[in-house]
Amino acid sequence: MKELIVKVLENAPLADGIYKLKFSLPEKMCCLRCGKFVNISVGDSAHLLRRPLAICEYDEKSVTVCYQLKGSGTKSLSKVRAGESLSCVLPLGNGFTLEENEKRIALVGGGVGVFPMISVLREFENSDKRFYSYMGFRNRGAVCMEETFRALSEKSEIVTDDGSYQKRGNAVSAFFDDIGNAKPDVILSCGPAPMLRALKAGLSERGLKIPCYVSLEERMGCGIGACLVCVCKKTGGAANARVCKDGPVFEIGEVEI
Amino acid sequence: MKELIVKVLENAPLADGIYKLKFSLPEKMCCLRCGKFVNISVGDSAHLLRRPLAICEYDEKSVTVCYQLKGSGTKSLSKVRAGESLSCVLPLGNGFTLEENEKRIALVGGGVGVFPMISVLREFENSDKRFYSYMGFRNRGAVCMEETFRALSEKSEIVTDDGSYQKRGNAVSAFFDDIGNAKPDVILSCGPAPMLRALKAGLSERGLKIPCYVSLEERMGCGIGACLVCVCKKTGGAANARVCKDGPVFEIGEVEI
Amino acid sequence: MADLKVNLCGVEFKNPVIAASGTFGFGKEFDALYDIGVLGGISTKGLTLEKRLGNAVPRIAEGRSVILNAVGLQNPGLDAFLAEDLDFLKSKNTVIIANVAGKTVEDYEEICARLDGKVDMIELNISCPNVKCGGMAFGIRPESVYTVTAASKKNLKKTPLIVKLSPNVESIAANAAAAEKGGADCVSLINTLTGMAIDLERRRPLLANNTGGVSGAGIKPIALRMVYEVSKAVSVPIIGMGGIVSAEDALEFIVAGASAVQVGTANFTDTLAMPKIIEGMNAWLDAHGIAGVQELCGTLKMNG
Amino acid sequence: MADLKVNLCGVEFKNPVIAASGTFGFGKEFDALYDIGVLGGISTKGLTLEKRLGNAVPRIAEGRSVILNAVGLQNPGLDAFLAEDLDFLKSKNTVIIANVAGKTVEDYEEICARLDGKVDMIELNISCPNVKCGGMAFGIRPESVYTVTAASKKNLKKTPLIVKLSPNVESIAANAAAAEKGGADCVSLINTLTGMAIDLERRRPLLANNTGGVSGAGIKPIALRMVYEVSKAVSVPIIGMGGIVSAEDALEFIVAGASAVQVGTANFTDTLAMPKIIEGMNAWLDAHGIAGVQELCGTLKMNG
Ligand SMILES: Cc1cc2nc3c(=O)[nH]c(=O)nc-3n(C[C@H](O)[C@H](O)[C@H](O)COP(=O)(O)OP(=O)(O)OC[C@H]3O[C@@H](n4cnc5c(N)ncnc54)[C@H](O)[C@@H]3O)c2cc1C
Ligand SMILES: Cc1cc2nc3c(=O)[nH]c(=O)nc-3n(C[C@H](O)[C@H](O)[C@H](O)COP(=O)(O)OP(=O)(O)OC[C@H]3O[C@@H](n4cnc5c(N)ncnc54)[C@H](O)[C@@H]3O)c2cc1C
Ligand SMILES: Cc1cc2nc3c(=O)[nH]c(=O)nc-3n(C[C@H](O)[C@H](O)[C@H](O)COP(=O)(O)O)c2cc1C
Ligand SMILES: Cc1cc2nc3c(=O)[nH]c(=O)nc-3n(C[C@H](O)[C@H](O)[C@H](O)COP(=O)(O)O)c2cc1C
Ligand code: FES
Ligand code: FES
Repeated sequence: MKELIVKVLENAPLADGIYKLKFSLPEKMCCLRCGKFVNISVGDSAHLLRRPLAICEYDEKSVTVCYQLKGSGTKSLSKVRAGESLSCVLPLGNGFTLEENEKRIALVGGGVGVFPMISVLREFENSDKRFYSYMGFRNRGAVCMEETFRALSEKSEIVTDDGSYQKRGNAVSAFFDDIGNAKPDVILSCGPAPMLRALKAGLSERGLKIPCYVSLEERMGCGIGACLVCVCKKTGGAANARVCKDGPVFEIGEVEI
Repeated sequence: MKELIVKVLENAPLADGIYKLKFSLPEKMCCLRCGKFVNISVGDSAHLLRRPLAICEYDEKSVTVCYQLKGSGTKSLSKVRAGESLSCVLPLGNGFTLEENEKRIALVGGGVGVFPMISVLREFENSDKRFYSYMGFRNRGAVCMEETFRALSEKSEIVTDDGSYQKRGNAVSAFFDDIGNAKPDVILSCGPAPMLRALKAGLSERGLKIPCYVSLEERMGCGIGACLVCVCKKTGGAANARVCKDGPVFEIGEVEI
Repeated sequence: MADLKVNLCGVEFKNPVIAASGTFGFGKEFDALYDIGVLGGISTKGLTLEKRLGNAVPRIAEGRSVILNAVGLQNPGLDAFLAEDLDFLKSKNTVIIANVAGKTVEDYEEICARLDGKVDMIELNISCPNVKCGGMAFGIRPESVYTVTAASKKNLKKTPLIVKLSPNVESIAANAAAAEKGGADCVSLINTLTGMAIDLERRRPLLANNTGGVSGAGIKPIALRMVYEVSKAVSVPIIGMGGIVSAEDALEFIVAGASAVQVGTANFTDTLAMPKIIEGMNAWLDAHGIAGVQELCGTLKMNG
Repeated sequence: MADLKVNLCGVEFKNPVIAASGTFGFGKEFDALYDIGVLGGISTKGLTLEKRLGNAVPRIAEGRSVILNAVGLQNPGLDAFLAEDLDFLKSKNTVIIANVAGKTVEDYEEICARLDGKVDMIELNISCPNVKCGGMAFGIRPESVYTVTAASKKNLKKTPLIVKLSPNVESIAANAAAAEKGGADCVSLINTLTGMAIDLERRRPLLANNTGGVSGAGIKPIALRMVYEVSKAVSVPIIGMGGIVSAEDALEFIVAGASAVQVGTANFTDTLAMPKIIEGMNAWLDAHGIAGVQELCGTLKMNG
């Protein structure tokens, strides 16, 4: 984990309100892994806080993140041009891990939660893992990375909240509808809290004991575990866990969502 | 006078610690004149104040200003790249005017004060005015626009504080040494307050009554005459004048420098 | 088009956006950039009985997303204002608020008496931190806020009184309550926070006056908290200000309890700040299907 | 290489740069980025007798060049700190300052008694605005500042006492004097200003705690003025903080009267902020031919 000055290679729209940012690494970086994230400056000194963004794709010399334009920071980030530099602390968080015996993997992603799912597919591209991907988007305009999901998944379903593209619905219902076919050994998921809550409820309603890991979002300060700004409650509420340091990936039963 | 979003055409070093910024005007601009100035944003939202910079050169479609890197604002301005936009209020201030019968003009410029002097030379390029230019710089590295001064002046002298280029000395002494030759009908000057004080003292010591106009610098807020931040004292101290609105050009006897 | 009209103490504003005292002069200069008649109102440069030359320069310094000013109430004096500046403002279709300051309670009494009925509202500046001998002292403790308010109100038969509160206090809510008790028809807040900028090379303050008033976007969270706090302490209407740059900022102040807002420093950064804020408020209200801006006033719900 | 050493109440600091409480935890995390032994000192996360889970999330919001936080003193409690965190800090060659907070005077007494002799200095947080039932109340009036300082000092036979002052007061100089009278060996200022950030769409405060502490570059001018003001009111040494980002910022606080500085929010923006500040101070002092940083302390000259 290091703070680096990175150079922007690409920073362009990918879908409605979604930008793809690719930046080069000034030096070889160890421990880059799927499900980890970066904490990046937004190119405007009035924003004191970095924005946490999931590693979507990476190689020796570069990292790609995809971000939705929401507030003033991501708006400012979208104006940064190729060739400019940003300050980035990476890689952060624990990331997703897959056991040797976990061969059939269900990926359930919603909204910006689809991007860390891409990083999992990339990492196990030539492995013996078989992925069943269920990705939910707001509408047709927001859909992105569809080809990558299809290319790297045994089976890939895209759903939209308003039904303007392929099936109407959300990623969790699409997953449960197809669970008989997917028969996953493990479930990896990322998306807004309501979606993760639906996944948790769905599993317990069906009495399913499949190991399930979720990547959470919380507002951050330091991003490296020191300031206790980004906590979530551990199940039972007797202790807190830091999303940035103890997470962002948690076993679904471990934390209150 | 208008607030415009202008596009940066050029923004590159001109001399040691001096940048030349040329920007395009989105529409035809009336009343651009030598000695006026622009109030321009610096491309970083943490700087709430615009920077006042003298119009150095202008045409129908563009304006050029030259600025010294001093504090954080000009530093931020120097990082703005061609193609980016800035917000600019222009043209501001009264500017220099020359009477019909003022044929021989002495230009006395010091430091960044040389840039408005260029605007005078440009404006009267093909006129019957004859210019005697005396320009002072910190050192050889800071010297710029020498060719323009030589090309557009009857006579042009460059002096440096440390003598590292041409004559050692300052613009005011160079001017007074040559006043017998220049025999100016009017003197136009811009530079740091100490230099303008020396000019005023020099004129009164020699009992000279030559009309002399100086362009002052003061820290500004609105830049358009409303907030009374940028005042200087009128001679006698009974009233204030606004450098941005009543100036920046004043008859040398009119204000306390 | 949403309804932006707001009525403060019987005075009708076409919209809640008012130019903050000291950043807009008496309107002439900005009128060269846009018709200032579009504004809800204008609070004039702080007026004193006698003409004042104000502090030495430099009178302004910059921080990160804030500025400091120490103009020192330079103004033409009440008579010159009445003779030379008021008519221009009257020719514009906008609410005229005379911001006034004094060194003694008697000053405030006299200036109010002489302005009564000549302007739409009077805003007492009891907190401008620049003037050594007056201003600041009144705005600190509730007792002196009460005294100067009551003395001023006594001389105001026709013109509603706004008391402008300083943030450099223990409890701005207690001061607001004291102003209300003293007869204030309205309170406006916040005036500037007191700060210092240092020239490290010369080891001297950058402002000739040493300290100055801090304003601008960086202090918005402090101003917003204070407007909310005051809205829970008084029932008179509130004019909120402090770092407002965008329509969203203005609407946040209204949600926190303000009926109208003032915009000051943002006019330096963007000369068209206020017209854009008015337009932006309209667009936001339409997009959210809200008919009138006053429906938002004080609708902030607390968490937990 | 200039001499950056500073001695506060007998405690030797290798340089005047200290990590501000609450932004640096107990040092482990930042030590993964650089050897925190380079720092002059570290002020721990605010410690309370019992373990605390702190406030609900969101605990942080952003303004322009400022942030708001409402962590609510989540900390492992005194015992866990002594058992699990102190040793790591001791393994690092840096001054250990335990920041402590309590709900009652008795809390402060007990926590000081139990920490006496175990850390290099103790910093009383009497102004952290998050905790509803304690903290904030002590830091408002001089009388309560005096009471809590005297009670704490009574139990400190070996460890020097720093009292950390709140800026949300009428006169921070009066509070500093009260702390000095109560036996404080040193004062540190400023803690956070109280502010609010609003989510306009939900019409609710962004922070779950509704209000939070404002910090970061935007509030530097206010902190700087307060350090200068306090330097004229007390003779005990001052630790200055509030918006320090660069070496120049730190040196400005020292010129204004601080003997040492703390850096908090800047660690979020730039994880290497403090090492850069230390380097920058060295370079500035060498460039200006100044042998030791303490020569600058309190050398600010007023204008006019
Ligand atoms: C571990 C992690 C990974 C993430 N990965 C992605 C990603 O790959 N793509 C993507 O589009 N978004 C991602 N997010 C969410 C992203 O961080 C926020 O959308 C972004 O910070 C919003 O910033 P803003 O400037 O648009 O919003 P503003 O409202 O201006 O932000 C104000 C503050 O709130 C924080 N904030 C606001 N919303 C969120 C949020 N949902 N989560 C965390 N912090 C927030 C900002 O970081 C900033 O500190 C991730 C969040 C976390 C915690
Ligand atoms: C009418 C006029 C014309 C000018 N023309 C030129 C020019 O052509 N080229 C050039 O290099 N400089 C010129 N200057 C000076 C230029 O405005 C300052 O050098 C510049 O504003 C410094 O900003 P900064 O960000 O570097 O300094 P900072 O210290 O970061 O500035 C802080 C604040 O002080 C103001 N400020 C600082 N120094 C000055 C100064 N000397 N005069 C006015 N404001 C100042 C800044 O504008 C800003 O508001 C002119 C000034 C005036 C008033
Ligand atoms: C240059 C300047 C001059 C000011 N003069 C006055 C004044 O004369 N009287 C007054 O009550 N407030 C004065 N103020 C304070 C503003 O009216 C306003 O209360 C404050 O700046 C906060 O609003 P803002 O952040 O939008 O600027 C002045 C502010 C500035 C920046
Ligand atoms: C996230 C966060 C947590 C903080 N926690 C504490 C605390 O526990 N105790 C305390 O006295 N101050 C606390 N503070 C205040 C800082 O120590 C410091 O006084 C303040 O932030 C101003 O300095 P800065 O602008 O450099 O951050 C905290 C600040 C932040 C940003
Ligand atoms: S953001 Fe600081 S601990 Fe997670
Ligand atoms: S800068 Fe506002 S009057 Fe000149």
